[in-house]
Amino acid sequence: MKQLTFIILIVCALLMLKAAADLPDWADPASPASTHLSPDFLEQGYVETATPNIVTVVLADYRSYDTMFEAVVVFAAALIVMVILRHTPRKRGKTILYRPKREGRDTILQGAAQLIIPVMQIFALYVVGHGHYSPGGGFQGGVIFGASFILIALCFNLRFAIQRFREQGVLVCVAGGVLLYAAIGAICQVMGYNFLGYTGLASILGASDVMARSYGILAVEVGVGITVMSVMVSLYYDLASSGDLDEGL
Amino acid sequence: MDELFHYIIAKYNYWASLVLLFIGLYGMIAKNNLMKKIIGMVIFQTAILLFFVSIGAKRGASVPIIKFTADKQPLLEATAYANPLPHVLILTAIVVGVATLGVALAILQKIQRVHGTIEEDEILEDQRS
Amino acid sequence: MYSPSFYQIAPVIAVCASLAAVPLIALSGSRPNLREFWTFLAAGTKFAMVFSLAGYVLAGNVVEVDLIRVLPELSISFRVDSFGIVFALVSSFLWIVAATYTIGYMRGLDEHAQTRFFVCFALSLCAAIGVAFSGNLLTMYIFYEMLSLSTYPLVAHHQDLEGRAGARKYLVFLLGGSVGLVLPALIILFALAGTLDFAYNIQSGIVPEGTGPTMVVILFFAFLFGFAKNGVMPMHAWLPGAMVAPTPVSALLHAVAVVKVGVFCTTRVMLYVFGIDLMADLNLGIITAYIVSFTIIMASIIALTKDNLKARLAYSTVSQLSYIILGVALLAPAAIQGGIIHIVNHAFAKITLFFCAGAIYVATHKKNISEMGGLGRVMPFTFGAFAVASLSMIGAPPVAGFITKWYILVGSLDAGQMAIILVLIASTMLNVGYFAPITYKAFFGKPPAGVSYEPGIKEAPLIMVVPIMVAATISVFIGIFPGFMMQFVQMVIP
Amino acid sequence: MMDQAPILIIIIPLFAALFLTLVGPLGPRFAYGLLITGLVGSLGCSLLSLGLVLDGNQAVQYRLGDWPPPLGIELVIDHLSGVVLVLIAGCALLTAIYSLRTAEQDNPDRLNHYYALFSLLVTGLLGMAASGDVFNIYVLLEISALSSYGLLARGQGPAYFATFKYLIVGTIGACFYLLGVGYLYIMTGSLNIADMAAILSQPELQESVSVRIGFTLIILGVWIKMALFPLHAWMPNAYSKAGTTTACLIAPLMTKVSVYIMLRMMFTLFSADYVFSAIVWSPYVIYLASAAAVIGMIAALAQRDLRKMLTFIIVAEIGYMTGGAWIATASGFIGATYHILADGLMTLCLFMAVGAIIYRTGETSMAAMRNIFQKMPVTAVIFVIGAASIIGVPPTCGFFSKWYLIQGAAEAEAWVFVAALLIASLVAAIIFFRLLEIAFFGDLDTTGASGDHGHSHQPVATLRAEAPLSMLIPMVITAASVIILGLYTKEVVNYFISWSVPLGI
Repeated sequence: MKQLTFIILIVCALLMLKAAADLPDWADPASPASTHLSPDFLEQGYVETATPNIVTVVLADYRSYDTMFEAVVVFAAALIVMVILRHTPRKRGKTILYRPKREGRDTILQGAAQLIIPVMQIFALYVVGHGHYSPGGGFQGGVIFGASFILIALCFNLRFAIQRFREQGVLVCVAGGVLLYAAIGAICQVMGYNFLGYTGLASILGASDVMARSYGILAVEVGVGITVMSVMVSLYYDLASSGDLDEGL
Repeated sequence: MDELFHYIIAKYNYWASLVLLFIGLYGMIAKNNLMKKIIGMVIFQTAILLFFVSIGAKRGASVPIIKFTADKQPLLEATAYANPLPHVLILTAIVVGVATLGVALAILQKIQRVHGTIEEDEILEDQRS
Repeated sequence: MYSPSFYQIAPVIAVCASLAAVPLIALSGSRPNLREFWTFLAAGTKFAMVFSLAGYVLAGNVVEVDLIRVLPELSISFRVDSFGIVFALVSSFLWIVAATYTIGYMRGLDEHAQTRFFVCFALSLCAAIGVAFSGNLLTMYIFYEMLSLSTYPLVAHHQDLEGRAGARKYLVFLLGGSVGLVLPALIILFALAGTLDFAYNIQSGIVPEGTGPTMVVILFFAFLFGFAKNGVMPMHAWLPGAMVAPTPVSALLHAVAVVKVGVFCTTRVMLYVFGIDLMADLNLGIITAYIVSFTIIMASIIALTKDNLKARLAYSTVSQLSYIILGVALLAPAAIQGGIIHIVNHAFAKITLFFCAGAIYVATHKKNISEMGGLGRVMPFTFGAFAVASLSMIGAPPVAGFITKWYILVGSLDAGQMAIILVLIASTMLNVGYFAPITYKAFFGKPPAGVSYEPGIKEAPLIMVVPIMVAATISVFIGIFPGFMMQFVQMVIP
Repeated sequence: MMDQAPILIIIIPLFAALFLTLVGPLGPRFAYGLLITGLVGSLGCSLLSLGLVLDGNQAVQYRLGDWPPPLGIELVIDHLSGVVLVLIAGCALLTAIYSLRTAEQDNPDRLNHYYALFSLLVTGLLGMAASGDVFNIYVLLEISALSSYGLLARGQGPAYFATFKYLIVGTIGACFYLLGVGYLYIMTGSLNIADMAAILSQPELQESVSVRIGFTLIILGVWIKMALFPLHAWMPNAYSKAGTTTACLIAPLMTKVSVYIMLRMMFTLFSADYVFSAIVWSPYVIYLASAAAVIGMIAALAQRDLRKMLTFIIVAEIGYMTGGAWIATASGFIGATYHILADGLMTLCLFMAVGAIIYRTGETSMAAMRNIFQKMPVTAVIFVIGAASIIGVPPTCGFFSKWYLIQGAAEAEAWVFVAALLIASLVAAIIFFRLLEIAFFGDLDTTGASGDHGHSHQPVATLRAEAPLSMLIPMVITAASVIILGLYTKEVVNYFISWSVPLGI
């Protein structure tokens, strides 16, 4: 069976590789992908949104509908993991220990963490905010922020981390980020534009259409950041403790 | 010979990602250990990400962040920047991959709890009994 | 005479009367008398409607009603013409007779699930009239399927192993035929012709000119064997299997609804879809005639070997049904008339025979012919009627069956088919062979050894004997005065 | 406000899902009400959009973020997608109403999270049907897939392993789709369906091997997602172990939406001309579809578990639709499209009826059907209607879809497919009559097989235990719509489906 699979896959691979002759060369400036839509993005993007990072522009404005669902995907993942792992009633006294219980403090580890974590969190905020001008944005910043909580859990223990950021709070953040995103879209609708048409924010913010788009991008990036951050935390909580939210990795 | 050379060198991005793709697919189909299946899945997804992201490359272009000339005027020339669209798509696909991975791991933990193993044949045996 | 708008609505009422009675019957399950009242009300309404339509049709009119257009080019529609009215008259009249008898039978045996029984009975009559009045093949097909499904619980009525096996066989043959053969033929015909409405005369048909002969032949045989209710061998096997049902069901199946619907559909398709001209061109008629001749002879021979009265009657049905198709397949005007009038003749005669079998069973719990010696002296009315009906089957004057034989004989002479005449003679001999001994033994024979009738045995209840006598009398009446039914039949021939 | 209706179809259930996550403390009834409200809103908006489409008799486009289509994402609602949207929203609403008892039974805790996933799944399906962008379809495909993993994993013990397999296979399917989109993007540089279709019609791309590979990968991915034989192995296990509500929601809708995506890809993104002339393997799909229809039905015949049987029937029905789409005639296309609607309704009808029976009897095998006519007469009648539609008994909608499919196959002279359809119908008849026999008469040993005259057995005294009203109402509506759809076939075909019959077939 394994051999059969192997042979079939080899054959498929060879077929597809043979067909690769038809594809444009790597980094060919004349390829359709580089000539059809991307010039429009690159040439109009800055003019229309006052945001130099075109990836951010495409992500959070031209294709922001996709990005909203991206946030929904991570939201769904957190929800599903919670639903799968958390729904069994906890069995008392059967806490699985994944590592030996330690007495006392890991001074070096925890001291270092105490130093690093604030820096990480500030850097995460910077990455979210500076996504307009440099690589970065809600996803990247959110992941870094989430990582800071995971670091707490790793260096202290899971209980300690949960005390800092309770499950209910995580859940509110998970849904709240997406809600922020979708709400901005809906506000644009209320203002008479289409869903996620950030121009609709112009009259609220008292800014020009172009700047309104820029602010709109920032707002949804913040929403994405909140969701991604809390989803990272939530996934870690559930997976590390197998859903017990008690003692974990 | 020259043509073949061109075929391999100029399109190496497709070669690389397709080889990875099929390695991942093989892992997903043929491996007995469910964790290895998940690893195969991740390789498989990553291969597709590579495939996509390689489309964005453009000779002589830099990252798609608008540069400014000395007099603070934006440099709006499409040939100067790489294609931003694949980056955006890949960001989405990465997120989807992470979400799938998370769910898969959660289910795997449950399987381990219910069946006491994550080897496929042992689980099937467990189900039969 | 009523206004034309009445005649637009009458076919719908005729079809739906029994359908409307279904919830009423179902709801009054706990009060048998009320339940039976609904049955009679529906039956009376139905017959009244059909009868009033009969007069209208006799005046040369054809009623057409478009009910609902389900597909862009196809609708569910009714058309009441002389051919349909013959069948509708018979089945709606016999429902009244059968309902009376059924009440006696069911109460006499204290059967279970009587409400379900009457509900399905009503449904199947709705379907039968629907088939008679349908204006195109789609409508006919829908009602045909409805009949198959609504009679299924009737066949499986006893719910024992035998009953279920019979019902299963019944469904497999009927659904297999209709879904497996008729439905694709229907759709292919629709793809070819663009319509499924029946032609207005029996000459032309609706198959478009230029259709390949192979296709026509395939379609024709798909219809002939697909309408498995017509009992043409080898699709007849369900019929003896369905014998396990209670006798009123057998009577309904064999005389009124099911097999007649099968035969009616077959002949309708032969005459109004393919048309005489096309069938004659491709020699389809004569091929069919030989196929059904084989059925006639084979079924009669099998009937000879059966001791169970109902089984013998079942094979007799298989044989008699093929007479109808034989008549039509000969394509000569006289034979077609003979075939169609046999729908009526056979209905009355066969229902009498089954009623008699039921009456015997209710009175004595006897099923086998060998146990019935001397029983005629105890039950003279029942066996008298039985004798009359078997004369009709045999085709002896003055009973109705004679009319059929006469017309088909004339028709086969017209068509120049000497072989068919031989078939008719042989089949008549066989008919005598399996019917005469029953009557003879009943009146002049002695009870077989080891069987003694309990002293209490007497004639079946009055509510059963009256329908038997009515049906037998009508059989004789049609034999002496064939004019009433024949005038409809003659209208079929242009 | 009218022009916002297309997006509201998708956004309303999304908001419902988000709020549902947070309303745990307010109790299950509140969550139930919120879900129903969201789905009613969604259904209303989809009806409104369908009205807009019918008004202008042309597709309604909705630009997200006000960006013009090839740059931004657009929603396109035409006659076909409008009807599919109404079907999805309607079925989801009926299932939601139905779920009052069963969802609580299956999810004693965290009901609101369950409902949130429910709502997310519906969002994904609606979004897929309305989207006019290939990549957006992928994202929504993943949303619906992820939420279905979550919902399915809430079944009993073995559900985890079945769900895991489904996850692996589903990911392969989605990734194939994504890879195919990648190929097409390389060759066209666009992601908008209409724009890509225009570019793909250029002669040099019609010849391109890469475009063919892209098409093949997309179709392969969709086939895996919709469980076309022989890629169906994941489905029966995953669906049959799910909770009642989950099965009612996922089984009728997921596969149908995948079929819809297949039609979209074949005829909107590419063209009938391209699919049937440039793709070398397209003539063989008929055989695959025929095999799916026959083997699916026969496998269903072999099952003793009611829901497993139904899922194998779905495998067969997928064969019908695939065959209808690939026989390259207008009637076949109409049949396949009409069957999306018909099959959605009739499988929903059956799953609901079976769910109610399981809810009352606690059994999942065929034995649960014993004496159902006495115990749950209404449910039994609804089951019969659904079964009749699967068999193809007129005037249920199943008959008319089969009618069109056979007509299309006869026109294309695809006799193998005609035979497969007929055999499948006959096998379906056997399946259901075997069940109805048990339902009508009970098992032999319970009624006493002795005696040859029926009067000796009295029916076993069975308590009447009809399904609760919250289950009965949606079931009755579904069963009624199975028949109404059948009776109004002409209208459905004329007003909705005939508009989307692709050119060139």
